[in-house]
Amino acid sequence: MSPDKKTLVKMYETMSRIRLFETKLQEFFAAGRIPGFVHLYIGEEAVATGACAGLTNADKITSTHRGHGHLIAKGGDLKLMMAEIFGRKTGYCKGKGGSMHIADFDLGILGANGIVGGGGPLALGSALASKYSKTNAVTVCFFGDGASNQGTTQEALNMASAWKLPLVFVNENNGYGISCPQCKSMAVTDIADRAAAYDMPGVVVDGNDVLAVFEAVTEAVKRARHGEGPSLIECKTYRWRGHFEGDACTYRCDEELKEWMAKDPIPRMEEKLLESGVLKKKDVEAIRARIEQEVKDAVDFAEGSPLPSPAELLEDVYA
Amino acid sequence: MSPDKKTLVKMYETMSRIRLFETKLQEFFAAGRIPGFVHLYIGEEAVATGACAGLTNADKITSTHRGHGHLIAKGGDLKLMMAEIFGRKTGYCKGKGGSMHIADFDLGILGANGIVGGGGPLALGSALASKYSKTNAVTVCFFGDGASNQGTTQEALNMASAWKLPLVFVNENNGYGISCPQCKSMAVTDIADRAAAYDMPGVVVDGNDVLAVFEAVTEAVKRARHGEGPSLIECKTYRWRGHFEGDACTYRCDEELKEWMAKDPIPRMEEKLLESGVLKKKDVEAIRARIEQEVKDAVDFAEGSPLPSPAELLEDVYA
Amino acid sequence: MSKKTYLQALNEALRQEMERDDKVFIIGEDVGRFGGCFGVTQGLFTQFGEGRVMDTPITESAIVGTAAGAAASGLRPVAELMFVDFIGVAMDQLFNQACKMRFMFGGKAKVPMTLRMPQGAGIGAAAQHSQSLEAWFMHIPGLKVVIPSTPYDAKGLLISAIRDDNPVVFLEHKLLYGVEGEVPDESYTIDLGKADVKREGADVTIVATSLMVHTALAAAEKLAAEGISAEVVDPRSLQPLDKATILASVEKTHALVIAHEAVGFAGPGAEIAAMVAEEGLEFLDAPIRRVAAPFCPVPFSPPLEQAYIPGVDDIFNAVKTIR
Amino acid sequence: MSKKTYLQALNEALRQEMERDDKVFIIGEDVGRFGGCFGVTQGLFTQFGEGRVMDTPITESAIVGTAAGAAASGLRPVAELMFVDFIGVAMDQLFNQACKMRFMFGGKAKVPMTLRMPQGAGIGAAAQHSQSLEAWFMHIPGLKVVIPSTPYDAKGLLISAIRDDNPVVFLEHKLLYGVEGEVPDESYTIDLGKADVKREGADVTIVATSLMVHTALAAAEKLAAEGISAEVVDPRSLQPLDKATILASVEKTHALVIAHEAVGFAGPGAEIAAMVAEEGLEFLDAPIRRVAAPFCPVPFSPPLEQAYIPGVDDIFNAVKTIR
Ligand SMILES: Cc1ncc(C[n+]2csc(CCOP(=O)(O)OP(=O)(O)O)c2C)c(N)n1
Ligand SMILES: Cc1ncc(C[n+]2csc(CCOP(=O)(O)OP(=O)(O)O)c2C)c(N)n1
Ligand SMILES: [Mg+2]
Ligand SMILES: [Mg+2]
Repeated sequence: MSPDKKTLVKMYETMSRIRLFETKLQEFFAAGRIPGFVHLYIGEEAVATGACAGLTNADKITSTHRGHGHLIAKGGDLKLMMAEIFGRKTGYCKGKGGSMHIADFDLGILGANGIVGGGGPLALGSALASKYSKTNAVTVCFFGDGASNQGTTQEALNMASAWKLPLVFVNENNGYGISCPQCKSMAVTDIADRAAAYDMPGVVVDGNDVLAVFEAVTEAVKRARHGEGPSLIECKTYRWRGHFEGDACTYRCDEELKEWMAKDPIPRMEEKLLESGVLKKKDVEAIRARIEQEVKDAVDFAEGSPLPSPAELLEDVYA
Repeated sequence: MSPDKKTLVKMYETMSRIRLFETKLQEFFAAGRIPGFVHLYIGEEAVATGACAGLTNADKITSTHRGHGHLIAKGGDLKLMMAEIFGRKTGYCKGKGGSMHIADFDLGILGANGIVGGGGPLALGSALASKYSKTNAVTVCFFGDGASNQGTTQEALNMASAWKLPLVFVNENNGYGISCPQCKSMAVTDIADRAAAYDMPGVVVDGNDVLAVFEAVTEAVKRARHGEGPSLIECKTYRWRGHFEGDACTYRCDEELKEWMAKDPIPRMEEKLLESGVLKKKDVEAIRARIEQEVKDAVDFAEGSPLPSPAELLEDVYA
Repeated sequence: MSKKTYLQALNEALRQEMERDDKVFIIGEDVGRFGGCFGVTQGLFTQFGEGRVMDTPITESAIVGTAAGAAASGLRPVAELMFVDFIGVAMDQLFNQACKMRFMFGGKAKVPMTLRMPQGAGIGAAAQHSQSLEAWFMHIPGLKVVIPSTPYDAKGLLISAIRDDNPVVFLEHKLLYGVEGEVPDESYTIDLGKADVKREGADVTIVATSLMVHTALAAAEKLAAEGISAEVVDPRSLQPLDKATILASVEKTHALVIAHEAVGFAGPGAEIAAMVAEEGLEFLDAPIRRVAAPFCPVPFSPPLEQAYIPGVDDIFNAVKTIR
Repeated sequence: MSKKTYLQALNEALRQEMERDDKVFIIGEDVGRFGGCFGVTQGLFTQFGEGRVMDTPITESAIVGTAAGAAASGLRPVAELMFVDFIGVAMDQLFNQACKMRFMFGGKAKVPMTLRMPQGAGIGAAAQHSQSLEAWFMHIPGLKVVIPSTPYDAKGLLISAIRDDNPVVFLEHKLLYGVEGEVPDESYTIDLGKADVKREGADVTIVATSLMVHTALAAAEKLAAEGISAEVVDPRSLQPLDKATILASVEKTHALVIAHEAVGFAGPGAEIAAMVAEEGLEFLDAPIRRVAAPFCPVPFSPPLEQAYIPGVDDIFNAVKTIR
């Protein structure tokens, strides 16, 4: 299925939104204004964007420690995200969660996750609930190359397939789990090959090509929605920044990074849109300006928001 | 590699020893003389026997809840086993472990295990130790069809392959994890197909043909010993008894059992040995009589042994 | 009202809740046609079908995670682990996911899941199938911990657990499954966090849980024969813990013995003792005593296992050191 | 002797033990060239090579199980989990395998493995990267639990842990990595199970662990200014627990405050309080007080996190309620 113009433009916007949002985080982190860990998604925007572009709000995602891209792609509110990352009371989680624990159940975002592989079992539950309640919704479970070796992930792949759950596993293979290159953490080259171990379709796509991701995931979502069970889509990509901000990245070489930066998914998409006439140069500039404003508004919102007060500590522990 | 005569006879004896030992347990359990759970291996003898026949005492195994067969095949002492299963002080574990927790480190038996999938990670450690100390020993990890869905097992498969450890995974696919048939616990038909997910060889063999098991495992052990990494051998077999003694087995049908009983590995081997002239009828009878005596001696030893005393409870907690 | 076993009471609670609320479903290993390893879910598969009584692969992380994810998505799963001992492979999904979701997300999630797990020694199942791990669960913010000792409590507490909007760990004792008691046929709830005084007494308070409630009651009989009047308090849930009832009892009796089957060190009794030493120290006229399993894994051989499980005499003797 | 940070002391302990005994090796995620998430294994990869400093996939069950299996096979692994919070996916391999093997096998196995894990809040890492879980580990027979508070203790205790023939959980605190102290250059051991009186005092005993030792010492200063003399006892290991030193201190001061960062309910302090209520009740002239984190997950936002971690005033005020 190839996307219509509106979807194409939306995808371009989404990728830009992720990029600009995170570029701002990068600045703020360097300035010491963000507490805790920040794991940036810069360079990988096409994955989340392509994977979520065909989903509705009724569809669900489970995210990871590197979750900003997923959240934005699924429609997350920049203001609420920024406020949360700044630890403000007005943030998505009232400041209790931070970057690694943002959720928005209304948008089908079941939460980022600080535990590598933690999302797989939860995605089973979400997909089961859709099947149980016959809602037709599909759950997309994002996980990394590193996460694919975790037992929980593998259990999730197995049970999803044994139960034919409406689930799509989107593997973001950025080549590393922190400092550990894929070739050291597993013997296989393509994580998609693991799909066969559970008798589900496994596909490798260029994770820096948002259209390729969109197509593969849309196909898998269709299967899932029709009761044909889960699929595994491996998206080969790369993270430009360190594992977390502050990581000196001594474990990889500049050439590798440069190669991948040349494959930046955003200009790639931009060119396509300009060439095909879907967008004009001035549209692109307008989009960028609009998103920059959104990000600025988000920062203003966050900075203008109060911090939570200690009295709130014991709230939200029990329902 | 095809086994020499001595090995052929030894395998026949080993299978018979397992069968007669467990048939005795079955009786004793029915008579209420064995405490706790007993998981019998009757019908599956060819797997442990074929897998262990080519191993030395320096090689290691990790076993499962259904461990008697593995232990006997690896040379376990019937007296010490029987005494342990009877809860006697003279047993392998001084009565502290029972059927599910027998070990004999001198024979390379790293322990039965009450946790499904528990043995995989331990087998990694054992195999790593051999590699680390350059001892040339190989570790064989037994696990069931049910266990293959457990995260720990899948982590072990992955790490063994990523690290090229001297490890052989022997899957005992008896079609069920308690009441759950394989087709409900996984979408694949052959567990051996999971090997590809970790880039290791995967082989399916007739688990009721001791020679087929021997051959496949011996080949895999050779690879492992030569530093070529792990393999996965799936042995299709069947348990004749319930999951544990006392299980009414309502989840499967008599025909299935009958079909498999017709494939009893022991007479199959016996016929081959008689036909090829390796054994004569009277040898077979002598072997049987000898093993019956061994089992009887084991029972006498167990029954004649004292129970442990409460004062021993706090011993063996710390080294 | 009629005589039912603890197991029947649990089964009836599950059935009635499933009849009442079609969001309630059961998930676990061999819980379907097989009826559960100990038979607690017997008959439910036939009545409700595989859509609501779901056999899983052997994959405890996935079981707990599926329950958590489904609960957060609006259902009311009742998951079973065959033995509490298996929680070690699934603990993350419980403590880091199910129990923290609500807080981490700033109150946005609700995770109404129940996780049933049999505990305890006594059937020769050895070190990996006999433990009592309630102390671990008590230490997890966001979780409730229920531990019934009688058929009546079992039914009412399980119904409350299922209706609770939080993750609840529900700890059954294998040796109690066959114990009989009067149980109403109709549905009823028992508030989580309300202790029950199982026997009134004046001279010493025995706080006991699960199987040990019965052992404590037997010890109380024996003590009565010697003129010592023991009050037996069963907290029934350990989180929330009914401090008021325990403190009131100690205020009356001035002495406290705590009995549980978990090992003593850093066990559930430690919290109860500490709480009283903080909030009721002035009530005590004697040292607190804990009666618990010795600090070792659960042994297999019957005489060892019998020595391992705290007995009537252990409680009796503990009381006698202070009364 | 020279000034070293807690982190450097740990690193030196590892290096010296690896130099001394070639059966000692390191295994964990990113412990190799990367040097460990917090840098504790920095430089060891270069010195000892990948044969002895092993980067694993993200697979904590396999890490702990590999350590257990290798230890049972004669080696002395030092495994690292990046954060103690990750133990939930690997608990089975620790408590059911590594810690029970020896007992279940009737004394035949020896499992000399060390499992290092950073604990604690304070770096904005939120609910799944900030916990203090020592209470769980204390409740596992067969396991030793070490929790150093100073660079000196860190080095000596880690060397002892590595040489110990049992599984040892070694709990570091992230906020202590940068703390400096005098540390001998040569190798030395500190007996596991020996508490250290970090400050002598006469009026109240404060038993504190890990980061809270420093907080307690600061509180003791503040108390001294008000004429209250506090003794600060650091157990250093929680299993074995040096009951004698704690009881002797309480006998002298007649009052006990326990401070730790783990949540209070069923936390490590519960055991210490219970032990004193059992064995030293007559020494007490006031209720025991526990100072601990509130019963909630660790929050992210700095003001919440600061409120979460027990502070000098919390200890000071707790003492003031009884002195
Ligand atoms: C259970 C667990 N183990 C380890 C970690 C520490 N950790 C956080 S992210 C990460 C790497 C994850 O790699 P991958 O899945 O490839 O995702 P990426 O960071 O590359 O996006 C690790 C090891 C964790 N958070 N949880
Ligand atoms: C972690 C864990 N989950 C569940 C069990 C209960 N259990 C014991 S054996 C068994 C079935 C195992 O099936 P399989 O691996 O196929 O081995 P088999 O019994 O068929 O030999 C189950 C579910 C357990 N012991 N450990
Ligand atoms: Mg990665
Ligand atoms: Mg099986």
